[in-house]
Amino acid sequence: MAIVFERPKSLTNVTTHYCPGCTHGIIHRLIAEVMDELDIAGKTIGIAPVGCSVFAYNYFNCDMVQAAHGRAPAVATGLKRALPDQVIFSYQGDGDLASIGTAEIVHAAHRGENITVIFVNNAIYGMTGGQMAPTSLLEQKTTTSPYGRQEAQTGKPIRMSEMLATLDSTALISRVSVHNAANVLKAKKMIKQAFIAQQKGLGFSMVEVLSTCPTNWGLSPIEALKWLEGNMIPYYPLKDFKVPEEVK
Amino acid sequence: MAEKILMKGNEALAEAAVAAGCRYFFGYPITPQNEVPEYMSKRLPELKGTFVQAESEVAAINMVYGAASAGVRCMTSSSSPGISLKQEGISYMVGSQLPCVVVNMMRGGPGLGTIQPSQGDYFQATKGGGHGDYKLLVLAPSSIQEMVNLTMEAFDLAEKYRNPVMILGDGMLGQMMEPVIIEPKEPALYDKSWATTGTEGKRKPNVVNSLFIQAEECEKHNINLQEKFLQMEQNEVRYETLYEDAEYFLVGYGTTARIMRTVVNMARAQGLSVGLIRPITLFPFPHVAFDRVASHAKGFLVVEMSAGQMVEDVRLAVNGRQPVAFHGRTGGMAPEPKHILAELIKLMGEVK
Amino acid sequence: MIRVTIFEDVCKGCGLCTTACPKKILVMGNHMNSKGYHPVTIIDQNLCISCAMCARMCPDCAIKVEK
Amino acid sequence: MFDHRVTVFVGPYGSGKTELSLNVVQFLAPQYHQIAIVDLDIVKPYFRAREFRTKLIHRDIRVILPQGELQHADMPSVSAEVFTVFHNPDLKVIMDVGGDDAGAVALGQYKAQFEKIDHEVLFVINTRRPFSQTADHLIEMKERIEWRSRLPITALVANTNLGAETTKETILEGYAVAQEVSKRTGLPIAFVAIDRRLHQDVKHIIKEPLFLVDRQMLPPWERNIEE
Repeated sequence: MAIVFERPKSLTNVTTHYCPGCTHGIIHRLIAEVMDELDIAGKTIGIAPVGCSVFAYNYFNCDMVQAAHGRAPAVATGLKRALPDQVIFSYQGDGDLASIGTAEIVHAAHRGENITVIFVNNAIYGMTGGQMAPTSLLEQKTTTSPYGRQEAQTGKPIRMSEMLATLDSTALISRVSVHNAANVLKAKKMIKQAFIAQQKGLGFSMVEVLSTCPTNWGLSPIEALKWLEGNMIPYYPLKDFKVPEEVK
Repeated sequence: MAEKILMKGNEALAEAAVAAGCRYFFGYPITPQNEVPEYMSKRLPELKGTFVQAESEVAAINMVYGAASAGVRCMTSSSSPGISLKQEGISYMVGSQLPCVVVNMMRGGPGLGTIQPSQGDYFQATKGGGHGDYKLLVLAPSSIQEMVNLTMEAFDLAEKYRNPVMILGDGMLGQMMEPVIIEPKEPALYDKSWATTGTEGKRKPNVVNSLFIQAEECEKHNINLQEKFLQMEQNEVRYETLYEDAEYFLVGYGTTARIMRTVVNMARAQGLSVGLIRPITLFPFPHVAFDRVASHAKGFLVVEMSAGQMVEDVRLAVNGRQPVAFHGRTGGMAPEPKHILAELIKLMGEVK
Repeated sequence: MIRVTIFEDVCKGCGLCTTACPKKILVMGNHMNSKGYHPVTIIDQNLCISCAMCARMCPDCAIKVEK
Repeated sequence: MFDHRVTVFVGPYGSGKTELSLNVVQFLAPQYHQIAIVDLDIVKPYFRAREFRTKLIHRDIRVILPQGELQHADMPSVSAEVFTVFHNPDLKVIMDVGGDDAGAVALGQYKAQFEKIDHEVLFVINTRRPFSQTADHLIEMKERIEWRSRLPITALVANTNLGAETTKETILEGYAVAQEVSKRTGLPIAFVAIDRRLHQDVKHIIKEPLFLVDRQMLPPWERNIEE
């Protein structure tokens, strides 16, 4: 018997705190699989954000640094400048990256920092209990948009990948999703290319991963996958905005 | 650079950091400390170090957090409004037990204030500054040579206690020029096994973190931190006393202490029994300096470029044994010797 | 032949794997695991084609696939 | 010395341009009916010529600096009044420019005006300053300043000092480097600036003209003793 699939070594043998069906778990595993395949766990330092994935430092089998809310790209900058030969990635949610940490992400991208950012967009604040995120969709009900998100009050959802792709200094920007197995495979491929881009010194890479939040969306895990596909993807198209030839 | 050269305080401080082995600087421009990042932007590339002009003070301190996680000697500098923005990151660094040096060349406040020198950030520097129960080791030089020496020492102290150390200067110290000697020295070696440099497959992963899920664990962590602060109080108190046998003492730090030396000379020339107590560490505060003169002192006059901040610590140190008077200027104004002398004579009149 | 191993105590019973299985041989069990979830079960190992799609959709690495 | 209508002091940051400008303008004031000092320092926030405004005005020296509150502001503000100095042929002018090429850039806007008037641009050298210790460093800075200011430097000023700790040796050592810069660039040394207290020690050794300086840029505690 040959093993087709088992737990990657770069994940610790710990059950995550994520709710059943939360796709954070899939995204964690994809990063770990890539670390295994590139054999870089020993030279990788990950940065955990504030948000649902704050405990990411318990789940990856590599050195981890926990950062203040939104500041992961600045922390990554300090780490990468001090350890240019190591692999540095930050793992950030939409509140962290697209709200409180917009300055840090935009300027890390604008400096072309040679780091990899995994941006998990599930259109809501999970950790604090389902408040509106800048990426929440119009009419989406959250605990701080109880009547549904209204454009007149809060504008339209922010598309970070599109924004960052306009910066000349970014090397790789892509939006992927994990709502079905085929897309999970595509997401992994892109995460791998982002890490390779960093190893080749090509500069700033970010993979935006559309993800679910069954609990705060008030949906079953399977309904949540369908909601992502039917509502998020039309607004957040899956696209390789920039992928350097060297990593394809 | 072992010969004497004429340097601005800010430049001397930057070169001292380099001489102490600092190769990573992250900052953001703000007057009156711009010479620090400017100097570093010239100097660090010569040494294959890194200078990054961050997008904000918030980002700069978090870059320091990242570099410090890697175990390297790193620093950021700013002036009052910028230091307010760094408080979040400083609190995280204390919580995660990361060493670094933070420089504050104070200017007049509150708000945007003025670009002239001030000492209005004493509370912020010595009582924590950000959220949570913590202290920074705070060093307050009063000459450029002393700023050089204390900056070099600050890097060792930061690593010794795995805690940020603050150099608290002011615009005057940053901008004035004095001849200095800067002798590079090998950094003392402290344990860095906690650093996140990549496991290289040789050890269990390290985690730099200030989050605790259990209140019991967080309290235990706090007890450990308090133990460190207590050790600082036991080991690191520094101060200077002039004329310890005097009856009256001027008390001040930094630029103000410099001005008060002039006043002490003026007063003694008039036959008055006046000395000076100059705290060099603001945390830990040198209570012992006041205990040592308690048996014969008749009064203290605290002078600050603030509305009265360190005076509270002096009152705690004196503990009601003698009267403590205060004279302060704010908003970027410096106290003048003649006014200080007048206040001193007034205090003497009230005591007798 | 055992192609799919489900680590029942790791499973949170979310059911995402059931949507991925082309042979529809994964179903939610009626019993409870040590965490209080109803773990997924496989109804017929012989129908499994070892495509591992189930494992790729599992957020908790609760599935091992062999062939 | 100072026989051009406009004397401009440029040089590395902290080389002593403001101290020299203040001393020179006060030294020349009795000889001129109309004299002005222009504070063009956009670089440093403290110890600028503008802080001596009252004292200078008292000696009938026109002080041209940013207007009103702006003179204390944290911004690179230059006065529109600067243009007027170019159009008054009877006005003797000393210009204090900010340090390095970053400060000299403020001169660039007056290129057309400078071309029409009699002026000298003096490069101030203090070899006891960082990044100024060797002829190589100084020549590189001279070229950068000329490029950014769009004005050729016409002569050197040897101003090596350690503030209150200056000795005869300090002066002579800096003088030697200034001579090397002079030799390599072909620029003459306009004068050697020395602390008045050291005049007797060096006056027989240096062949160039000497200009005696009384330190005025003092921190508050030293200023107050004298006043």
